[in-house]
Amino acid sequence: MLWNEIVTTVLLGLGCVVSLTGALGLLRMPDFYTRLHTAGKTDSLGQFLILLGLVFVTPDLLTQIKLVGVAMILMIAAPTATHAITKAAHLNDLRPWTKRDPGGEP
Amino acid sequence: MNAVVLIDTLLLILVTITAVAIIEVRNLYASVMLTSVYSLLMALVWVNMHSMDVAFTEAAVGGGISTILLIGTLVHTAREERPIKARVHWKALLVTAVTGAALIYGTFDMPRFGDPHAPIHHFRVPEMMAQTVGFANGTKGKQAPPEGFDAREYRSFNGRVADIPDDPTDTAWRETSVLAQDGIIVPKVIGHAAHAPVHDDAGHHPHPADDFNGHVPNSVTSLLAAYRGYDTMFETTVIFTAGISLIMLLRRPRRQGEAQVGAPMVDQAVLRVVTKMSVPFILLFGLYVITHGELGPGGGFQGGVVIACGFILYALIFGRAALYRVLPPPVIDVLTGLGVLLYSGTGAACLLLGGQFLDYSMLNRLSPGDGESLGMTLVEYGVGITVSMVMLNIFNQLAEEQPT
Amino acid sequence: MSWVYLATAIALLIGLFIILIRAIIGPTVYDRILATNALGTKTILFVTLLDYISGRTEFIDMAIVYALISFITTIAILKFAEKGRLD
Amino acid sequence: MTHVLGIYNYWIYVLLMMIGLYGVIAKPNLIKQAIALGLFQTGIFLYYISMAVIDDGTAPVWFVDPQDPGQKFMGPYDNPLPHVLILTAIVVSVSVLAVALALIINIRRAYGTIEADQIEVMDQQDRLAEFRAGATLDAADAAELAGVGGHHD
Repeated sequence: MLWNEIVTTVLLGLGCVVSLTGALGLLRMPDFYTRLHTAGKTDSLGQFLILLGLVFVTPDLLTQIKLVGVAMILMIAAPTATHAITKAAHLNDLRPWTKRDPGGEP
Repeated sequence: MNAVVLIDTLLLILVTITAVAIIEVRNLYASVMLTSVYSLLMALVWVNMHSMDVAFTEAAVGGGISTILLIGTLVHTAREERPIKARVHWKALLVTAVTGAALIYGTFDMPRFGDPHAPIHHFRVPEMMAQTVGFANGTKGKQAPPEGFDAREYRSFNGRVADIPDDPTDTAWRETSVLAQDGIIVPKVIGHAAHAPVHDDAGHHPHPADDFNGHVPNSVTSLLAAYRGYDTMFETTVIFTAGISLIMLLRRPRRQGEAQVGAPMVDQAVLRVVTKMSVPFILLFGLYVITHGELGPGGGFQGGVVIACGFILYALIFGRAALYRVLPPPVIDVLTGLGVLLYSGTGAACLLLGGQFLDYSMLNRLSPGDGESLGMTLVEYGVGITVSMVMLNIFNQLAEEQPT
Repeated sequence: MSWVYLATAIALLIGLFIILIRAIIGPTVYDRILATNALGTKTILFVTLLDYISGRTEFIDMAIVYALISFITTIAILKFAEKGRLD
Repeated sequence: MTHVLGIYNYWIYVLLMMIGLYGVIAKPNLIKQAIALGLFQTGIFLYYISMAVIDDGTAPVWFVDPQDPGQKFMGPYDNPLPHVLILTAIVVSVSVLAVALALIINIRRAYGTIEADQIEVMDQQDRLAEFRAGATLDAADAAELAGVGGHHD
């Protein structure tokens, strides 16, 4: 393996771990806000790691630029969407889950 | 087992689960959301099967426009399905089981997935793939093939070179060509573009027997705009008609002085800024998709839907009144018709220049390939304008306050 | 090198499956919206990886369309949840 | 195993079509029916695109190697014809969906509900009332209403 393939393998592996962690958190966490916490953060990091990993094995410049473009769009769009979801949930009086008040979900 | 089959198998399981959930979820809002998920998954299946243009369309149409339209309907109807007593409708289950069993019995005669001997891979399309345009990087038009190119080699899927005569007028072999080894009848065809003259003596561009009349790198676009040009034109007309029907069904005359009501989301600073940043980019990207359609995946349908999505995003955040300031409804109506006119006008121009209807090579006598490229671009723009404006119109009608 | 892409794709598929469960069962509407959004992101990565698996890296445009469409859909769904209307 | 995977796609297409068909028959909600019709269509799309696949094939767009741009890749391409058919079918399906949704909105405006069985009952009751009020009916309506009236009585 060439050096760039090793870098790609490591980055893709890391991205997979991060993405899977986020997915698992989305399933296992007790209420909406904690799920948001895992999903929102890992989405951004995971996609960035995987797309960055792919840049190293791409031969031509145009595709590399497009990959970075996708990463940029996702970096802007995903947190915006997450923010908007949180705001909507908060405005609609969705109570956060606590140990004292486990019935956080309406 | 190759990668395509492996991923296909796993993805289709997800698709089926989603489909069952869509039908069985009581909450219509959740059902609509799952429809969007379903479209994205289905688009993944298309990408995996190397059907880039279909994936493009499915993502833009199914994931984007359909979901927005369904939500627009939910605004005027109910969010919840009425609870029914029996969860399982036994009669329907019986009907579907019988029909499904009959269809599955039929699948046992299908060629296996990806079989190179399947009839579909031996009729007409190999001929198209062997046409000789686009050899030099970035150039279009009919050109001489490079040294050593043999159009027949491509067609011999298993390394067997068929015995095709060099004379393109000799077609007697077509009836008799049988690959006796496998007992498979292979209609062998000839790469006539390598042989046929670009012009005859009178300056006409002759149509060989099986000319696909489309020689751009993306064979899907050349099939769409040239080989099936009439069909695509009337498909555009179908969309145009759908737009007209929506206007007739839902538009009501606006009384004088009636205020535009709406619920813009401009109070959300993050959304407002991101939308202002991204809408010009989305529109530009839509134009890129339309223009790039003959070189890569994309085209009028996809680009038009992307442009419509850009305007819809603007309307979602800044309100429909703001959209009407940018694109007043009369302008949308006129542009809807203009797209169809551009398509059929391109065809009529070919007719006036001495060719057949939609024979794009007439648009540039000196270089028919460039003429085809120009014609396809014009046609794609026609489709794109109509599709984007009809989608926008449908959105406007659905979003409008309905009298109850 | 293609086995790396394939392994990543399979891992993403497992992720897709887990998120899909949340999208189906999710008790509140916002859970479903969140899961739909996360599914969109995973889908974009998956498309990119599929391009690399098949060796046709010039089709990255697909991923851009997915990103834009998924964002717009999320905003539309959200607007309905928040305002109850679309304009 | 190879044989099963060979026609697996066709089984799934049947499954998706039947899920859609079940939805159209079993669910009285009109929006659900429109969505189920979409599922049915997707099953057919899957059937077509599955046929286009060829072993070790690639997307039917000319592949130009960036390292060697003069040479065109001549390996097997997937069949582009089903892709074209389905591409236009998807766009037509969204037109159909849009018109269906407009009709559903109008139905809701007229009846106040979008459940097919309730609409049917309301229709029958309306016409029964007209019949009892002595409205003139044509033969077909009268025959149908006689059946309905008998059923209710």
